[in-house]
Amino acid sequence: MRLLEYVILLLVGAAAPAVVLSRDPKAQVVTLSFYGLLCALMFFIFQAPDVALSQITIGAVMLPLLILLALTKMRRQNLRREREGKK
Amino acid sequence: MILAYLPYAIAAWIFLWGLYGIVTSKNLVHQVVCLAILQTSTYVLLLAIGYKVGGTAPVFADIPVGTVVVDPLVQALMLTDIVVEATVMALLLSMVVKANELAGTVDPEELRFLMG
Amino acid sequence: MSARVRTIFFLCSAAGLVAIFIWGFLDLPPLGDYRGPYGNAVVQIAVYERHATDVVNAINYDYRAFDTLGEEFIFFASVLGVLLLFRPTGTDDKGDKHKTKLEDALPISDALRVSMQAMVGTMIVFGVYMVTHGQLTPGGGFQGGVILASAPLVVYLSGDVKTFEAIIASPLIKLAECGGAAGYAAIGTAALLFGTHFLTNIIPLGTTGDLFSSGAIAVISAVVGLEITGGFVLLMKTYLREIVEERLGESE
Amino acid sequence: MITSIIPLPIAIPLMVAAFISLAGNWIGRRACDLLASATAAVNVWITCSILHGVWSQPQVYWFGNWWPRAGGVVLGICFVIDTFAGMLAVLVCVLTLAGLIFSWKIFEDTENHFQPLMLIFMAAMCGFSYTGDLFNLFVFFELMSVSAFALCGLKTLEPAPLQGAFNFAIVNTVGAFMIVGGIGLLYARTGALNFAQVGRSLGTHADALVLLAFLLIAVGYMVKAAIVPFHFWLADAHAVAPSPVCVLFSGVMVELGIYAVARIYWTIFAGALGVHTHGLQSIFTSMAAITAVIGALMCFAEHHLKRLLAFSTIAHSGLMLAGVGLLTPGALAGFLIYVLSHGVIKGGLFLCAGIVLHRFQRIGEDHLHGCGRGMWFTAALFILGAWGLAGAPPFGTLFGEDLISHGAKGTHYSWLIFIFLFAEVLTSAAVLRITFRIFFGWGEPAPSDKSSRIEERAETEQSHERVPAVMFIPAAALIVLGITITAFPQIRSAVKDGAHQFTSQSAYASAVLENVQITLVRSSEHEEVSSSIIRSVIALLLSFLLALGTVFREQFGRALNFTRSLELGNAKLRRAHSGHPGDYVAWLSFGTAVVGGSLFLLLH
Repeated sequence: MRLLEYVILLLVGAAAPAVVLSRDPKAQVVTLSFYGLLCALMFFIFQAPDVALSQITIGAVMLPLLILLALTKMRRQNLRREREGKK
Repeated sequence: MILAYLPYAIAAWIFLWGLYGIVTSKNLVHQVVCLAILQTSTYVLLLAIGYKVGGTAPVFADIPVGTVVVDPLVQALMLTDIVVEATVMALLLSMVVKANELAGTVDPEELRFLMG
Repeated sequence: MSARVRTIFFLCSAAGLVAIFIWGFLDLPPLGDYRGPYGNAVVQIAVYERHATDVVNAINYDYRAFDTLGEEFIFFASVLGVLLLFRPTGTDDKGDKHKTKLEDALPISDALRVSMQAMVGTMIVFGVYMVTHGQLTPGGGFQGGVILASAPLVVYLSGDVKTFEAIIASPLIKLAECGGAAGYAAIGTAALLFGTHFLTNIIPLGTTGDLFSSGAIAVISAVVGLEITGGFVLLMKTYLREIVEERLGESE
Repeated sequence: MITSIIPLPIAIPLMVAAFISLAGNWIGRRACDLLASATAAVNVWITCSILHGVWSQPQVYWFGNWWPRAGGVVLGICFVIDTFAGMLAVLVCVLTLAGLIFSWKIFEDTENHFQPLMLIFMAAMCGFSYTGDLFNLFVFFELMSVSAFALCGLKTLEPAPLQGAFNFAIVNTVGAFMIVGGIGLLYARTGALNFAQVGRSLGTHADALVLLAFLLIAVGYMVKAAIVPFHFWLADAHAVAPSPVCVLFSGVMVELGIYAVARIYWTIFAGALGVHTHGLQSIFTSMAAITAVIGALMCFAEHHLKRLLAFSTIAHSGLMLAGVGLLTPGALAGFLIYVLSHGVIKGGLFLCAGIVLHRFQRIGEDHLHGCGRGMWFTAALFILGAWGLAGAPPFGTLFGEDLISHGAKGTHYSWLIFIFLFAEVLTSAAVLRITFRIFFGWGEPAPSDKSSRIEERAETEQSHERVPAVMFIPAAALIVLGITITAFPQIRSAVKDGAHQFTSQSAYASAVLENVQITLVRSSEHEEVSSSIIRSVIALLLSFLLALGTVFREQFGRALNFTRSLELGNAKLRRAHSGHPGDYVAWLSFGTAVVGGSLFLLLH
């Protein structure tokens, strides 16, 4: 049991730099979502089911979704700007 | 025994990586995500502080009162923290989107409207 | 500062921070050695005093309910902020084009559509379960609210745009958000009318383990669920609306 | 006083905010304005009655009726209201009321989101002043921050406000996470969140963990307080936020950051760090001095009206940090008096800047040269404001600064007095300079300046011929309040008594945990301000001379060339304020490392 705690801590510790270092926001959404799941798993292992549920809904789903929506929106803005620039 | 300090070291580690990400970021969206990473360091810290060896989750639906459980307070604090995170991120992202609409860039190097 | 100078500057400061952190953290109790009186006291008495089996929610919605009031308004203020930032500027034409474009946007297979629609039902049941069972099992207004709020999104993804539009255009969403937020503050104030302190649990506590137990905890969990559901749907609506407008602009 | 009114300053604005947000479109803009202003007015009244109730006896209010258990274990959250907290809450409500009334004539397109955010902001700041719980303080801090971020990015037609709001949000959120970390560390040690309980169980033993917790929490709140080098966000946020919002930012939000440091120190850490008073004093006063000097230099170098006022706030926040950092009751009393009078004066000045913006659609000193001829009343307000910033009679700032200087002399930090003089002369001269150029049209136009071209899209559609009364009256009322404060010596004596009780950790703890009545120590200090009056008159004279010298430097030739370099500022210093959030966070980590390093070196 204790081994599991250390393993998940190390995994979270290893995943954090991975998210930070994925410089492309689109790739980052994927790593962030994965990181969110890892965090939720960590909360489960450390006996915090309430927090884990919040983390799954927020950290692994809502936040990446919001980022995706924001990115889509920005891509469209840029496309439109380019087209207007050409006119 | 040094392993017992691992969670604190991980918390500091994540904190510094988050700061590093914010400082070196070339994209505001990336910066916001790094802020989210920075925040998870506080989760790790709080989680480790409230943990008890052999404790179970502080829900007495199936277990009798008096069983050894982990500290519920830090979990309540973390719940608040998660809500705060989600809301601040939503607000920051909308600022980024709006800035992109008006300035056409999300690179902080190019967003230089406020200087001196 | 140039990017390189900034990184070096930061790394030097970070070295200092590392030293300070190591120094300070060595005085922490080792993992698993929680001593403090708060947690030990509250797990002994919360079930007796509050008739709630989930002590985390007993803290969140009763002992420290005032914090959660603040937290709900942080969420409320943030949704207001997003609405403010994305408020329509100038004139924009909305109308029937809207719907067709939404439908064009998502060509997906029928099998996926049906399975997604089935998922919506499950999500709603699960969300409502969570909102109403916060005092008993893990979960509560916040977690349930987020799940409920993602149900309309699944409706949208399943291609049932009419239903989605009906949901997000409904004034009930705004009502749920504002009513939930104001309701929380009103529950607190109601206690004042009964001559006791703000946010005191004045509702009968019921039997431990029952659905209608632990008094105000269940009620607060429900209003929080309302607010969170409404707030997140509003957030998504705001984001999606602009995407649709962008798309319209593109086709013209 | 009936104790049940204590939660109302938080509950009522929150409920009204939710109502306006829901029904705003049905009841219309005017009704929303009236409702919001009426709520703020009601809040002024309630906070005044609370202040009246705690005048002689601090009140403790337990939410959810959760009184402390036997053995001093606290499960609930409490408000502990003393004269300090009570007065700050009144200031919050007065400034919000002024801001809301001022905003009647502007923001035609905000879809009624503006008023609810202002009300939430007000409720958050009231709760922040009143609370007696570590995590609750953080919750109100975040509530305050989130509504402030949203209000800051209100003008969404141009990119600068969004960048300012983004920088503000990033830096402050990093600070907030440091606070959570610090709270976690304290909780690990003491297993409590209540100020009194945490302070009592920390006892008198300070090890590295306590120091680290103090460092993280203090730095987190100092970010809000805009202490150098955590101050970068402030100028950006103020330059772009709407004027009525700036009133709250500068008038009270920044000061609440310093108040939180003081509160945390005196209720939690005073016992543990008490033996290291000298080390702490030198750290705090050096930060205060650096903040005051850099703020003043940058203030004089700015030509964007609101940015100029923002840097003046940074300079004065250094002065206020000195009041707290000298760690004596006398200086602490000076801090509060200074906050109260500075808050209304600075608020009034920001409203005046808003009036200028409303009239001319421009905010850069170089564009506005001579534009304001004939606006004598607004010019008079500017001059009075500068007068107040110099700490000259009859403004309340005189008494605040006198007490702080007195404390500095008593603790062998007399050199601080010259720093104060420097900061006051420069900030006051900067305000006088813009008055002379804009309203009198004296001298040459100001050198054109890149930062003054931050194109302020006006808060209204087109420029106006007249200043509406709802804009002028709040501005004038605030400045006049800065004078009226001095007419009530009771306020000053209450603050002095309150400061003695504020700094007594054991009295606070037994009041909260054992419900023991605190007996106020009547301080017998006599007011002896004549030396300060002389100094403040000198400061005022110097600032007039400096302002005149800057404006008329062409006529006087080479002797006044130094004013040009003062006015242009130090290029390196100005470039450091780069508007890049990465830079700001790098400075934040640098500052934390330096403050932390000196804490550990001096205290171990």
